[in-house]
Amino acid sequence: MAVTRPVPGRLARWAGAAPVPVHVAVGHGGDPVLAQLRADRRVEVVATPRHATVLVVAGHVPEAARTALHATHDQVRAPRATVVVGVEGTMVGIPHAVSVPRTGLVDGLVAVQHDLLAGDRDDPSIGPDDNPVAWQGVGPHGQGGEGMMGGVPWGRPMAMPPVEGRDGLALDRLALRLGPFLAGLPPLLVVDVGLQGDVVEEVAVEPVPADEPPGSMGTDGEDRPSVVITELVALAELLALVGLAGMAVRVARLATGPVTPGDVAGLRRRLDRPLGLRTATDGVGRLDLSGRAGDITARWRAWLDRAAAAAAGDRVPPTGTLDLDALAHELLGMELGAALLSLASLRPQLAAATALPAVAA
Amino acid sequence: MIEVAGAAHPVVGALVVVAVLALGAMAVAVTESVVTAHVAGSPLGSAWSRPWRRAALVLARPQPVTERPDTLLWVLAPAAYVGMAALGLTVLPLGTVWAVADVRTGIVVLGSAEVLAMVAVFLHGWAPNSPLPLVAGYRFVAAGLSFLLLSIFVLIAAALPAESMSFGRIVASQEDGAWNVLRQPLGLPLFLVVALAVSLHGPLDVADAGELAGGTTAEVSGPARLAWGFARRAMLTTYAVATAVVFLAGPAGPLLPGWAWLAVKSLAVVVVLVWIGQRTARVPVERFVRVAWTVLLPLSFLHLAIAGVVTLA
Amino acid sequence: MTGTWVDIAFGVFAVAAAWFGWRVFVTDSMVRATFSLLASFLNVGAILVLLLAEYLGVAMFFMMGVEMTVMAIYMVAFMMNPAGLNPMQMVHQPRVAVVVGVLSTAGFGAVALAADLDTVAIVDPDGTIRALGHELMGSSMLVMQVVGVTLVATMVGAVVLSAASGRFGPADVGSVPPAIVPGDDTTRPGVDVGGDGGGHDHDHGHGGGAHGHDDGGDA
Amino acid sequence: MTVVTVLLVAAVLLGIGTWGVLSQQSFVMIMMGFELAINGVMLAAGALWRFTSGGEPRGQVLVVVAMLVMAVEAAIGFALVVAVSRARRADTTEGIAELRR
Amino acid sequence: MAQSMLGAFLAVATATVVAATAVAGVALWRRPVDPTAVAWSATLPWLGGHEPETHAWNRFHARYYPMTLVLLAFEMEMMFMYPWAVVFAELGTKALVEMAVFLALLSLGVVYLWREGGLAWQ
Repeated sequence: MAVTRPVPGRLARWAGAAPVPVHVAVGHGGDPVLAQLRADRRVEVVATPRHATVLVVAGHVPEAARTALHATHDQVRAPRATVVVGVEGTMVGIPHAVSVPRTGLVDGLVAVQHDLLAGDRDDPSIGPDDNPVAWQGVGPHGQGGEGMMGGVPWGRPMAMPPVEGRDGLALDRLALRLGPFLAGLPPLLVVDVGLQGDVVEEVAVEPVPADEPPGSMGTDGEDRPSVVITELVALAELLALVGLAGMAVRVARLATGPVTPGDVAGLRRRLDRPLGLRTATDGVGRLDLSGRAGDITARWRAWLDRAAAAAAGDRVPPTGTLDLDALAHELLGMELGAALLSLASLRPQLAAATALPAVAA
Repeated sequence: MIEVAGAAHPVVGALVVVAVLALGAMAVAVTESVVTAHVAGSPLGSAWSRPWRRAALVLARPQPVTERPDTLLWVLAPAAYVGMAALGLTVLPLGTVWAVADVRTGIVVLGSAEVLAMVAVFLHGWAPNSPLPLVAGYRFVAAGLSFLLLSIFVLIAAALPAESMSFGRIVASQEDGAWNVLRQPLGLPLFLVVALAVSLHGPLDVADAGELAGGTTAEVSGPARLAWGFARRAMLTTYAVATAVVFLAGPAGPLLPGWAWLAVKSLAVVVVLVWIGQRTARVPVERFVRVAWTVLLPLSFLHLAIAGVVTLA
Repeated sequence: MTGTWVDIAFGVFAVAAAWFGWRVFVTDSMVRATFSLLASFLNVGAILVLLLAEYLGVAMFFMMGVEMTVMAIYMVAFMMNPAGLNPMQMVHQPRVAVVVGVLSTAGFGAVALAADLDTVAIVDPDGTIRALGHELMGSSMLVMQVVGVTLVATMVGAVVLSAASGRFGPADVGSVPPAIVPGDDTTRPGVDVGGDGGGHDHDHGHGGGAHGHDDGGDA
Repeated sequence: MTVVTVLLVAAVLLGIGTWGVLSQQSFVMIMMGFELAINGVMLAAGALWRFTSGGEPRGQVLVVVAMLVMAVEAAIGFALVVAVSRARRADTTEGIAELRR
Repeated sequence: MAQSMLGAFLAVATATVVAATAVAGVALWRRPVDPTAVAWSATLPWLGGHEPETHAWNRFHARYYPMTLVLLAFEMEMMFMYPWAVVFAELGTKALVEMAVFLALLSLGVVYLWREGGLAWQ
C-alpha cells in the first residue's frame, strides 16, 4: 500500500525539469547502457536505489539474480518505475516494467519521470508487504525479543555469538551478502562478507551463475562490448566510487563516442598526476593474482594501456579470468571500502569470469 | 557586566544567520554544479539552474523508512548538524563592526561546534540501523577525532597576535599587521583540510562515500536527504567564512563595505574548496588518520611555533 | 540580562541536567544513554556560563563532546544489547544503590545548606580569562607541568593496555599471568580449575584445563 | 541562582552518579556513573569560584584539574575494559569473579 | 552596541535553536514514523539486493580504539592552551618556552602511540 500523494503543481514543474536520478542494475553486457546513462546530462546515475526514482535494468539478468533484482526494485521508494533496456519487462519478472530501446532510452526515462510526478504511474512492490517472521506481540515485551540478546526483536535476530577478531577482542561479526546490484561492484558478482567493525574477517566471492542466453537476449543483437568500452566503463565506475563525479562523466562520454588513441592519451594526462585519482588508489588494494602483483593504480593504468591499444586498432589479448578463491584470500583483513574498491578495479577480469558461456569467445 | 564588542538582538541575529546559511548553501550548490560541469566538459549554461531543479525533485520524493530505525536520532542528526553550523557562524564577525555575538571565547565556540557536528554525523550513520551507513558513521568518527586537533591548533595560533580568543579581535590584529595568510603561512592549508573534512566535501568525504553506496545517506531520501545536503553545505559556508575571517582579515578591506568583502573572500574560499573536491579523489580513512597524526599534527606544532615567534618579533 | 532571566535559565538547565543524568541509567539504547549524558554535561556547561565562568562553560562543550563520542564507541562495543532492541536489565543490588544515592545527595545537600558562605562579587569579571592565563603561566605553572607528565603517563598506559600488538608482537603471546599463591600453579588466573567460567561470558576463556604454562600461546 | 542552589544541583548530580555506579553491572556503565559524579564536582567548584572566591583564578584551575581527572579516568578505564575483555571475555563485574578466590 | 556576555550567548543560543528546528521541521515533514506504514520489502537495508540475516546494530568493533584513548588524554592540552594564547603576547618568551616544554611532553605520548602501531587498524 504505497503512500503517494500527487506532488504540488509548482514543485512538480520544477522537479520535472530535473535530471532523472537512476539506479542501474547491470547484467551481462550492460556496460554500454551504463556508459550512455552516465554520459547524458538529463540523467544522474546515483549510488543507491533510495536516491533514485527509476530503476534501469541494463543487459541480461540471469534467473539466479531475479530475486535480488525484485528486492532492488522494491527498495526504490514508491512512487517508483522500472525501465528495461531492449527486452520485455515480463522477461525480468517485473510486471509493470517499461521496455525502452537503447536509442530512445533517455527520452523514455524523462517521460516516465513526468508520469511519476503527475501521479499517473506507480509500480507496486513485488516482495511481501509484511515481515514473514511473526514478531508483533511475541515474547515477554511484545517486540519478539527475549532476554538480553535473544529472540527476534522487531522481526530480526541480533548479531550473536561474539567471535574473536584478529586483535583478540571477541565482538559481534556481521555476515552480509553484498548483492549483485551494489553500485560500483562488477556486474553480477555477490560478495559474502564477515565484517568485524569495518575490517573484512571472512570473505567469499561468487559470480551469479549465468543461464544459457535464450535467442537474441541481452543488448539487442550487439555482441560482447568492445575492449575499449569495457575498460573505460570500469574507469568511469571507479571514478564515481572515489568521488570524482565530473571525471566519471567525461570518461563515460568518451566511452559512448568513437575513441582515438589521442583521446586516451589526453585522459591519461588528466588522471595520472599526484593529487588526482591516485590519492584514493596508490598503495590501496594491493593484490598479487596469478603472478600480476599491483595496487589499484597499476590496474587502472593497465586499463588505459589496453584502451589505447584497442583504439589504435591492434589486437588486444582477452583479459585472463581470475581464481576467485585466491582473490577472496587476498581481500581478507582489508577495510570494507578498500575491498570494494579492489573489486571495482578488477571489473574487466571479473566481467570475463561471469560472461555468458556462449559468447565468451 | 562583561562587555562584548559586537552583538545583535537575538531575533535579528537568528534571521541573519539563517539567511547567510541559506545563501551560502545555495552558492556552494551552484559552485559544485558549475565546477562538475566544467570538469566533465559539458556546457555550463544549464549548470547554473541544475541545483534548484534537483532540490525540487528530492523534496518531492518520499521520506526514508527502514525496518527498525532510531527515528528520534535520525531527525536530530541533520538538525544538530545545521545547528552547529549556525553556532559557528554566530561568533564570526559578518560586518565591519557587526557580529551576531562576538563573544570573548569565539574560537572555543567554533571548536565545540565542530566536535558536536562530528557527533551529529555519527548519529546520522547510526540511526537507520543499516550496515553501510553504520560503517560510514564509524569511519567518520575516526577521521573526525584526527582532524579535530588541527583546527584547534590553527585557531589558537591565530589568537596569539590578537591576544584574545574573539574573532573580532583576530580581524583587528590583521588590519594593522599583515594578514594571517602571509605571516602564518602553514595555517591556511591546515584549515582547508579541516574545512573539507568537517563539511564532508571533496577528498575527505569519508561519511557519504560513494563506495559505501552513499555512506550515511544510503537509506535517506526525500526532504530528509535535502536537509542533510543543506546541512553539509551550510557547514561548508560557516567554515569558508571562518577561513576568510581568520586568514584573509574577513570584513576588512578598502572601498567595499565589510559584509561585501567577507562575501567575496568566502566565495573565493568556497570555489577553492569545491575545485579541490572535484580534482582530488577520496583519501582512504586509515591513511588519513595516520597522516593526520604523524604529518599534519607536527606541522601544526611548527605552525604554532612560527606564530609564537612572529608575534613576539 | 536581568537577574530573573538568569534564574529562570538556571532552573531550566539544572532540571535538564538532572533529568538527562537520570535518563542515562534507564534508557535501553546505549547510544541514547551516552548522548543524554552529553546533554547533561552541556546543561552544566550552560550553568557555568551563567556563573560567568565563560571559558570553562564553553570548554566543557568541547571537551565533553569528544569524551562522549569516545564513550559511545566503547559503550556500543562492550555492552550487550547495544541498541536497546530488548529492554535492558543490567542492574544488581538496586535498593542498596538507591539508598546510598539518596544519602549522598542528602549529605552533600546538608553541607551546602549548613555552611554559611559569605558571597563575594567577582572583582574584575572582564579579566577572568586573562587572570586564568597569568595564573597558569605564573604560580600554577607547576600544576600545568605535572598535568603534562600525568597525561604522558596516561597515554603510555592506555596504549600498553589496549593496543593489540606492540613493537614486540601481540600483547598476550608468551606472557603468563602470575599465580595468586606464589609457587602454586593451580592458582594462576585464567586456569579454570573448577571449570566455573566467567559469569556472563559465553564460552570458555582461553584454553581451560591445567596446562596453564602455554596458556597464552594459543591466543 | 545563589551558591546554595547551585551546590544543591551539584549534590543531586553526585547522588545520581553514585546511584548509577552502585546499581549498574557493566564496566562502561559504572564509568558513566563516575563521569556524572565528576560533573557534579565541576559544577560545585564553578559555583564556589563564582560566589565565594571573588574571581580567584585558582578556582578555575581546580575545575580544569577536575576535568583532567575525568579524562584520565576515562582513558585508563576504557583501556582496562579492553584489556580485561581481551584476556577474560567478560564485560560485567560478575565476569571476573575469580579475583575473589 | 556593547552588550553583556549573557546577552551575547542568548543570541548564540537563539540562532542555533532556530536553525536546528527549521531543519528538523523539513526532516519531519510527511515522514511516516511507524515503519509498518510502508511495505516491508521496501524497508530492508540496502546491501545490493540481499536481505541481511541480523540487525545492523551490533557491538561494533571500532578498530581505532587506541587512538581514541590517546586523544582523550591529548585533548586535555587544549584546556591549557586556550588561556595561554590570551596572555602569550604579554609574557613573551617565558610563555613560549613553557608551552614548548608542555607540547614536547605530550608529543612523546603521540610518538609512543605511533611507534606501538596504535594508529593502524588493530
